[in-house]
Amino acid sequence: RRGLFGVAMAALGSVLLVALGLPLLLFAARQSPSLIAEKATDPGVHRVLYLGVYAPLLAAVASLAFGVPLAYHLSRGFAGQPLVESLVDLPLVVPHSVAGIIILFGFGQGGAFPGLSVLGTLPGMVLALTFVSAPYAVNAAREAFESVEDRLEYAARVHGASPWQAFRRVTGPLAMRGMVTGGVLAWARAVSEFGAVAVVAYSVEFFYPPAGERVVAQHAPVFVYNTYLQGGLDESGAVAALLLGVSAAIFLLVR
Amino acid sequence: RRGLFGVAMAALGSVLLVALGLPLLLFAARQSPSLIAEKATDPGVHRVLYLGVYAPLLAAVASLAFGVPLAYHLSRGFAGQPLVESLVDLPLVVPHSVAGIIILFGFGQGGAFPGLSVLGTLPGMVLALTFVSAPYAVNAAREAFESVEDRLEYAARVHGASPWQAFRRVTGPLAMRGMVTGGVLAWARAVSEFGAVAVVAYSVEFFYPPAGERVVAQHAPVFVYNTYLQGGLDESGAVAALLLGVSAAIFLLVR
Amino acid sequence: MTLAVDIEATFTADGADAFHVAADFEVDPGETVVILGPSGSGKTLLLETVAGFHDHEGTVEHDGLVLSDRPPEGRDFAFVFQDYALFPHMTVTENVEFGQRYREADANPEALLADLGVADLTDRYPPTLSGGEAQRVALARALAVEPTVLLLDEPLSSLDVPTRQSLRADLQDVLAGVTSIYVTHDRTTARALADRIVVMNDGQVVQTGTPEDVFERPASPLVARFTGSNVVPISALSDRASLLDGDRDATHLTVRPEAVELGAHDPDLTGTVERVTREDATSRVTVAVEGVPEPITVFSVDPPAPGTTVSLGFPPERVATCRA
Amino acid sequence: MTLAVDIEATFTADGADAFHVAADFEVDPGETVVILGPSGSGKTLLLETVAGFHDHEGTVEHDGLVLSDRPPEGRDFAFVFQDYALFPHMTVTENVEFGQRYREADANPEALLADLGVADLTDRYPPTLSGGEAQRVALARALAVEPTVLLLDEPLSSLDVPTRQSLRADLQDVLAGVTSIYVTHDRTTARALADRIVVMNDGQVVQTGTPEDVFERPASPLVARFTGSNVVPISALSDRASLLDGDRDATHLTVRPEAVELGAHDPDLTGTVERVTREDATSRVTVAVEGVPEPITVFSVDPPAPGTTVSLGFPPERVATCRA
Repeated sequence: RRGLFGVAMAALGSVLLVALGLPLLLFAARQSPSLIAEKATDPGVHRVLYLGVYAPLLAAVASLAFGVPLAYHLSRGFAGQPLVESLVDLPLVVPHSVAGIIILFGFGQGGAFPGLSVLGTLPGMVLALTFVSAPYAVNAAREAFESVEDRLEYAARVHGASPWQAFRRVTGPLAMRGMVTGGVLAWARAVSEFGAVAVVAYSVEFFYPPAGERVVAQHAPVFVYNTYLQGGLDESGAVAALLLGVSAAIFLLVR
Repeated sequence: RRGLFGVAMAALGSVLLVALGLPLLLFAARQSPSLIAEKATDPGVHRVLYLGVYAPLLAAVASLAFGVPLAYHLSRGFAGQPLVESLVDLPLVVPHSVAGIIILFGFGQGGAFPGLSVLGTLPGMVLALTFVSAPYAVNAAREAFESVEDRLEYAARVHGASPWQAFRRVTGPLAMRGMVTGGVLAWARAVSEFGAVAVVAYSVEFFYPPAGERVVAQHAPVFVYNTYLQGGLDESGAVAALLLGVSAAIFLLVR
Repeated sequence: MTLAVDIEATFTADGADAFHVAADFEVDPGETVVILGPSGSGKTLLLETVAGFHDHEGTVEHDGLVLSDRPPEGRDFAFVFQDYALFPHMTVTENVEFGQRYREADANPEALLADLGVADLTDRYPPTLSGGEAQRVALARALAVEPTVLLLDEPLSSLDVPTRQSLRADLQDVLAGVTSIYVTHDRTTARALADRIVVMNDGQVVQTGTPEDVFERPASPLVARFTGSNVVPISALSDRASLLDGDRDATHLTVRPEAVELGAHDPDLTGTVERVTREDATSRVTVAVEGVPEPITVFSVDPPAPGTTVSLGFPPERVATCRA
Repeated sequence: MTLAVDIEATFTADGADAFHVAADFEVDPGETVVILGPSGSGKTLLLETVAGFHDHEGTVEHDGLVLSDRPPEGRDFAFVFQDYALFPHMTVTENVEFGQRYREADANPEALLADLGVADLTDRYPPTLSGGEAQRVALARALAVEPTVLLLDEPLSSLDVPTRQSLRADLQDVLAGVTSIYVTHDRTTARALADRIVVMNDGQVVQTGTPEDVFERPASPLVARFTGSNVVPISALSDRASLLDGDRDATHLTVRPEAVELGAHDPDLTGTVERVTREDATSRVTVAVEGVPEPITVFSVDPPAPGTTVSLGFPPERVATCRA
């Protein structure tokens, strides 16, 4: 029933869908299965994929652990809230390579914690990933808390529950979906991060359980870039396809 | 009135605020004003900043032009919607360097438009930026459309307005704020993009009005990374501070 | 110029069963048809479907013209929403003039606002209006397009009691000359405004008739309960013959509370006063009677105390029968 | 065991002026105090402040114990919300048992549900309940903690008319033995449930008294209008002496519609019948009178036709006076 207007809107919208969908399709169509199979069995690639999922998971857990309490406060309002909101959202607009530079100035040599080594280390990498992904966890959790009506919390309190009990039995369970979504979003964002990691921790040494020892590898998006620079488009395409599979799997978790 | 529970939550949340705020503060504190002043007067840096604002603006305009119609349809619902939603959100989780590779496979040599040259060109850069930033425009506009009650559109229609007239006089004006926010978010996201541009268009040639001629420069985040690799942390910090100033200005536009 | 509605529509909400709405009725020129039903009976969905907001099967015809395939803007109706649905970014005057950009109508927006007692609001924005003011403006917006049929969806239900009574009185005047369909769950509003009443339940029409029909001769115990009549299973009556003439299959007898005689000399039933509630005009007395599942309601200016045993008489001419 | 409320609070919403609420009243043990006022009069904010949901000045005292500094869970109250506010992720039984985890109370949840006629809902989830069912469950949840004071915020206003009447009847029984504060804009509900009425307008208490006081002797034209009394400027009366004894500063006379004599032999006023609205028990007749801004309402079982000239008599013992 939308008539001409609807058709025009649909046509314009479709252009964007093509711009987003067509490259994905062509990318998938133009991969060489044998090259992907080769990369998929390469132990070096395994290490990269392991690190590319593991380090972002640490960042997501940190984002949730500290982001959920912050989100709860933001959803309920407090003095100075606009300032805190700005601080939380700022990493969303900081250019990714600049984020890396900021982390180095803040926590690197001469920074806040002299005992902490961030340049080229796993803690540095996780810090950089947390910096860029925490806003996603905070904002999703905050939206979830805001969608729980004040009245339900009032109802819990007036019938005897303390703030903690009201949170644990009412607000928390009702916002659980949103918190999980926030965690997965933060995870996905960290998996996709390239710039900040390329600056702070181009390659890192970490304990790799399958090998039972410490190994050196790069964050997956860095590895893809590196492969592109060294081996050309086709080889990096194969690695990119594997990484895209991992990202898509995490993405399906969100939905 | 939140008692112990509130204090505990606030304490946990503050950790995250410190993790986000402290590096920013230290970064700002540790910059050398003279170095920043030097960079601020460097014509090469001017070109970078011009490109770093201009190309993202093109990407944001494209995101809005095609994203708003799509957002309107998404807010009103249609068959096959979940598939389209997935496609729109997918760029959010595609690793940034992989996004660049995907653009090259899709629109580069052997891709969809043989006449289009994307590797190392401004159109390629804008395409890459649109790919990563369009979801922000679509999602913000969609939220804005969803916040306009169906009833208002019904009221416009039943009193004589066609779908287009109802959109122009009621839904559009009421969702205007959200559409603008979406455009600015897409802009900010494009300004911050590093990975996809580093792969598709490390440096590009473009027409630079102050010089009245075509010049070559890099996208600002790429330039920061390049400076870091070549000139070390201090020099890249000065450039990063300038770029952060631009990002922060765009960010203030959103709020 | 009659509006003939004969439609069916199915609605599915996330996670809920499909809800089916079907109705078949006519609205004569100048007539007000009230659709009366409980919350969730589908009456609002029915009205919105008539307006063209939802896809449906069947037909909506006005003056012999089939409107069912037309979009809302092609039907020449107007709509008053429960929650006003005024355009928040336009002034009151701009709201009222809205439809006149698109449809030819000579109605003077200022005169309409003046008739409805809100002439002084012209430059205000809807979010600053009280509920009663907003609904008067919404009514003016609808009347401004001079609709062939005016559709009203519970326009009084968001208002507090005095505001509701005052707007209801104005609606009686406005609707007197307008072909209209009015949706409500409030039987007093229905009786005040209806030329004909369509009673809905669970998406279906369960009775259609004049207010007199529906209130005095409800088609089922369900309609009787919803219109406030007393429902008595026939098995509870000792002397049945005097009250029941004809319908041998009838299972229930219905009688309006205002018709029941309290303290009748020759009682049809005897019971105990359960509760006395003071209302505007009189007191509502509920009487528990053995064998009658729901208490009998009667009105009394001088009500007996709770606990008193009272006799109840049913005037045969006010008694109707129905089947469950 | 008296509850003494004497509080002031200021509320600021985005972009709106600050709204100030102040009230001072007591609730005796077992008594039901109804706070009656139009939409936006601050009555809900007042009740929520008593419950401890908002910061405030002044004191809330129960049985000599100052509760004002305690959080909601430290006040031993219970609350019934307009929109039920049931926990959607818990079954009906879990909702009702909720408070008993935290507060000692012997009430049997199943017995409470049975008393309220919803014993069969125990394993259902709130989103699947009808409005009437949900509000009965919410009432059971509140009673389950055996509150010292039960607070109710317009619990009937989201329900359709028959459901509302049935729950109101049950509330009459429930509230009979419970100290409670009940907020409503509906004067019939107020009269049915109140031992005492606090009338609010614009954040302030404008009258406190028994239902008899408030309905028969409203303190101002505003209260009179809100409780449904007729308001007549004294200047409109020809013979003033017979009706006004005492108050020389009075500007208005008020009289209940049910007290006005239609067709009085020695009329106080004469007017024209404007409108006749059929209500449950009788008809509401509004009469326009020259010099009286608002039409006079009377009730009649056998109402005159609109347009008829009628005489109105005010029984002196039912007339009260007030100042604007």
